[in-house]
Amino acid sequence: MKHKSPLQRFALSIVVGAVLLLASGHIDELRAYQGAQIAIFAIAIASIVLLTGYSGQISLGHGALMAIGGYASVIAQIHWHLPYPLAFIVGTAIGALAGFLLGIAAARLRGPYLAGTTLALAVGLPSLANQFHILGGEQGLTFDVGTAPPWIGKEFSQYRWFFWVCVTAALAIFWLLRNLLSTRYGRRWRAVRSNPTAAALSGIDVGRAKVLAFTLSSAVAGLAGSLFAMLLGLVAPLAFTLTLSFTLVTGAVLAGVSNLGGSIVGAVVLVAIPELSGSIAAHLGGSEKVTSNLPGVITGVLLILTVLFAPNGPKLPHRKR
Amino acid sequence: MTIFLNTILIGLNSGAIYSLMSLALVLVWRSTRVVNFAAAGQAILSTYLGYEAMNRFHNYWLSLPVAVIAGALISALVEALVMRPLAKRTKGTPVEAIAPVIATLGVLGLIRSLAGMIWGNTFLQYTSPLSSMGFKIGHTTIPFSPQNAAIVIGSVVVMAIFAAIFKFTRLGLSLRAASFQPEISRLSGVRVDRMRTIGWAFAGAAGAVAGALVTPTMFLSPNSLDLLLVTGFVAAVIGGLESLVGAVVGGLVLGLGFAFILQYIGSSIIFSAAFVILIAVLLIRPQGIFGARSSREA
Amino acid sequence: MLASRRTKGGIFAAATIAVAALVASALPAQAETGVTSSTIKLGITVPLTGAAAPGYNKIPGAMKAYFDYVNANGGVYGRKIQLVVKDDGYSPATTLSVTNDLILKDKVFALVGTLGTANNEATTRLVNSHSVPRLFVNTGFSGFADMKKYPTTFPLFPSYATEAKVMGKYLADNFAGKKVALIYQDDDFGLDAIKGFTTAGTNFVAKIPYSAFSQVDPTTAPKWVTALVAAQADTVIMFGVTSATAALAGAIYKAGLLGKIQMILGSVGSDGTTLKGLLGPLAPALAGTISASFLPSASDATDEYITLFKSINAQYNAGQVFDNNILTGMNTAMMTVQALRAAGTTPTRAKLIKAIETKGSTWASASLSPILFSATSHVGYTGYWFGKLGADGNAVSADGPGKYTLYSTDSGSGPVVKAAAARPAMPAKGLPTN
Amino acid sequence: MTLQLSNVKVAHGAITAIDDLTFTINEGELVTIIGSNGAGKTSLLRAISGLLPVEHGSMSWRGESIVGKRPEDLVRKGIVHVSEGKAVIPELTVSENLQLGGIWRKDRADVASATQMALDLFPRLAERMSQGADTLSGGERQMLAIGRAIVARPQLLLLDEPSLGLAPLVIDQIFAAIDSLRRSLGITVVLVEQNALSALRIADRGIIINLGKLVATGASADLMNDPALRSAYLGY
Repeated sequence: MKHKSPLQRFALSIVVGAVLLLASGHIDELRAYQGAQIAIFAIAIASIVLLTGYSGQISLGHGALMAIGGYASVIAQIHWHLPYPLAFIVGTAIGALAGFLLGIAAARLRGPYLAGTTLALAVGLPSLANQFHILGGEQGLTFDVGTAPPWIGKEFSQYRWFFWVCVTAALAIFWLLRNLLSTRYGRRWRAVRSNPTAAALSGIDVGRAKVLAFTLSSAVAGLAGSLFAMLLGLVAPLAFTLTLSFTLVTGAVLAGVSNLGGSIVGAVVLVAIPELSGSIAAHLGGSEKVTSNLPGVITGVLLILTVLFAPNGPKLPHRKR
Repeated sequence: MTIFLNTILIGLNSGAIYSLMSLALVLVWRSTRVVNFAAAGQAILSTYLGYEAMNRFHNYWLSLPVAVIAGALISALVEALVMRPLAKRTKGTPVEAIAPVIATLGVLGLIRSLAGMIWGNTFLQYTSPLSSMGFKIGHTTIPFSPQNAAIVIGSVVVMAIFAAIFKFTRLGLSLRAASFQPEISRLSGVRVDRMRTIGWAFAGAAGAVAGALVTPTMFLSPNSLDLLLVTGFVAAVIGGLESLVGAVVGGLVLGLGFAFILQYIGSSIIFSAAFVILIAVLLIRPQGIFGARSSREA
Repeated sequence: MLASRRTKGGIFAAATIAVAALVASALPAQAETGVTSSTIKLGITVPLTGAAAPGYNKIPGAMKAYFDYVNANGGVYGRKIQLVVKDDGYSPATTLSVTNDLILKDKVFALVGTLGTANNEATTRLVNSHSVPRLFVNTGFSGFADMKKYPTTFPLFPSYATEAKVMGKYLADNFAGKKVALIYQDDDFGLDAIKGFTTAGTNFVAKIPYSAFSQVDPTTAPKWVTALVAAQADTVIMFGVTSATAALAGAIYKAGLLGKIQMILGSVGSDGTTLKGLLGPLAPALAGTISASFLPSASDATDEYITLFKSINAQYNAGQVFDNNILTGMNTAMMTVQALRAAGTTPTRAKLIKAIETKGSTWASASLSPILFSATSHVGYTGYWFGKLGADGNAVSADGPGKYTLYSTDSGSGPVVKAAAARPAMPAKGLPTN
Repeated sequence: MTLQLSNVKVAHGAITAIDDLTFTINEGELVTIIGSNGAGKTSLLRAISGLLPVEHGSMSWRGESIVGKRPEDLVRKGIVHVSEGKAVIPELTVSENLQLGGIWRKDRADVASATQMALDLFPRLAERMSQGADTLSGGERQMLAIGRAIVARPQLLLLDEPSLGLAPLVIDQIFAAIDSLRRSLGITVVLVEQNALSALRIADRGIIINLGKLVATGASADLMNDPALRSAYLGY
């Protein structure tokens, strides 16, 4: 993929998009929902790959950044009466702003200190919703984007429409990120990741590069949060827990961390693992204590085995390490 | 004034527990440069085993060593079976720093689910013979009971034992050397792999003490130590991750900080407060209060 | 804005129902989703794992036990009830995922007893668009009674606001002149309650909010006590979950204030068995605590429902200790069986909803409160009785076993009425014949 | 005939660091290994001490194969490696660094006497025992690194560039210490150096390698007097 021009990549995105969207007519609602879920996870994982894989910063708080994007979109719709595509853009922009502020603090921190700070953010931020009435408290705020527009066809189910929206957004984001990473910004981030001292010596403003990476990553996470809110139909503190942040980092590692294309694989795995462990558990059976905890056991084991045996994510073609 | 003193006592008590969990995380960080999210899982499993021991022996004090030994063994097993092979596989790759974190999350989920499978997702009572009634000073009862005293004394004893081991024994020197400079240590004859496992075992023991001491003041469920993991980690980061003293100070800062915020501002902002305390400390000292002078990469 | 959105949602919902009804009536021969000649399939989402699971995870087992009992006695018009249980870990995203499975893959006829406010909120769009009946949701959020937004949803339990309003009247009757403090969870649960207390005109010497996450932090409860002492409160209302309630009881006891500060518990955190288990050796801390309930005391041996449910529990749910959670589950299941019967021998989703609206208020239920279901209201119970807990955690009515004084009201601003509780007699052997 | 390497190959990933190297070092000899930057000297020492795996060939010490052995085990057989770059642990005190050298040894009395020997050899360390190693100067750190090796009672001492980055006066001190050490203890020393002349002056023999291959070996005097080698490898 390295050698393609932006235009070629654009054409590729269009083709992939067309195939996927045509395919959506042939899959059932459940798969359409999962497809939308995968697209959202892929965007969210890409935001972590951008941060961790390209600029070397670790975040355990991307769930909170998604919450910021999600809440911003919903508030834009409810209070500013914006149509939802604009609400998504607001979510992305507010995500970027939050990322910029966090990035300024984060640029000074390394490794585990940043991990700890973002972890505290992931735990602390969603509980703020209970503090401010405008955020709707524990039951959250509903986000209604309505059904598919009439011009697109009559028998267009809700989930199929979400699938379209999410896949389109994912393709656009991947196209943008790919192009961005092949510019000098991408090269700078890679330089900062592999050797911050050398990068600084060669005239790169390391702090600025890191803040920019954090801003961009948060913008993408904000968009993912907006789409997540659309899929759930609401934003609520319980929807953006620490578990979500952990899930995203897990997806990023399954994706290989420095591999943008791997994000999609990571997203598929994230959606597949609960389903897989659920069906294995259903087959094994047992007492209620056992069956309710079996999926957790299987997920844990799968996660450990995956990290042990494929720690660098999937082996994708076209990639040199 | 009474309220002020009470708040300090409450903060001291929770600070002691945070410190122990923070210590468990710092010990692992020092020995293998891994943030061990499985610490809460290991502690919960050792606490359940302590609970089993108490049901068998009908004696809390006999169940404590069982929990501690179990905690040490569980932690050593996690290191030897998962973390060591993983470290060898990821050495020099981009996921070197973050893959172990994911592995520990996997272990956390696995252990919690196993505990739910064995003991059920219910609240169990792991009780201590010590009274939970607050001490009486004159006519007022202070919010500090013999069990709270056991928590604080237990934490202090554990810290003192670890400090003595690290400072005065050859094992302690080997552990420190192995964590600072593994290669030089190996060339000096230190079995670094073994030191890593021992470091994890010590951490497991510290976590087990935390679990076994705090659980009698609340209840036991597969998730009952989750929150402690977060506070322990925040405390460890505040303290600087490297230093045992830092772990204790971080725990106390957070414990007292929470107590005063709860008392004077209100509880609903407590987790946002953790973030604010952390940011405030790190903005002044990005490597934590007792962080290493020469910063090391994660 | 909110109003216009609701209207729009209402029109949409009404249209959906109309279409659903049309489709249902146009295809009478076609069996309804989730119903075969021999089975009716229902679904529930509930946290079976995770921090929120303890206690709630006993509910589906209790429901299954009651359904098994009914199935063993002929089922519903010959059809056996199957309950598909899904664990959502209390995460709304997971609730939606597994509810997708329930509705689109398992193709359940209806959802029953789904738990959690945000969790039910997250599946609302799906439930509405497929017109899936959602019976007896397990949350006290008052919003779910809004028939326009939630046309197929039936809350059974009283809302937190109703509970607080009723409690306000109880306080005015029995604790006039006392210094009352309130501890509440600072989310919809507590805020709904504050609304209710405001309606009732209750004054507090202190209002102490706590974060839903902080209840297991050992720092929290002792701090409440210092705040209560500082405010010189002699009575404290606790609107929190069971673990927080236990922590408060323990802290009051430890501070030597038992008998000096009277605790009054909301229904959510008042399950005596769970509290006793949580408190362990501190269980004496519960003695004298007043609790509000809409179901009879789980320990009331004179109550015919309790006696029956206990025997069903022993036979079909072996090993589970009978408590409020089991009682709740069985009561919900019994209501469900009556709803299914009322939907007739060829049940459809539309018929089921209609049946609850038209006949639901007459059904037998363990609750001492009347049921207010009607074509214009989806509100279920609205009444409470107040009892005192013993050190064994069992609530006892002040009027003696089997006798309860009920404080009941409507879901709005109507007055609270105090009267001796009366409810329909239990059908023979607890098998509905409606 | 104590340290014997035959056809040894060592690789760093795809890059071959040592290629088909064969030589023998006798008991009690001080041999210096000379070569330009990147010749593979450090890799050679790391392979002998067990830090780097050997891809091919055999290595033995006193007749016993040391291929695939771990450094911590080889230390117990008397092979002690002072790695490149003032190998001390800055976070520990001087005393703790010295202690570390004998940490695996059971004979505590001998550890004490070996420590005393190290302190006699480097009296400046004795003055700084309770200081952190991070407070030492470069030369002192190198002394401490060698001192730690002495406490381990080496039979085969592997020294990697002990003169690197030090002032000429300090270098002389270090080399004098090495010379006196092997004379008093009779141990075998392999000294890797870029500072070829100083090394050859105290060495019995020199081995010159380039790009991982053996170029020449011979008595120090012979090597120093070979004009071709002098200009190509010894740099004077």
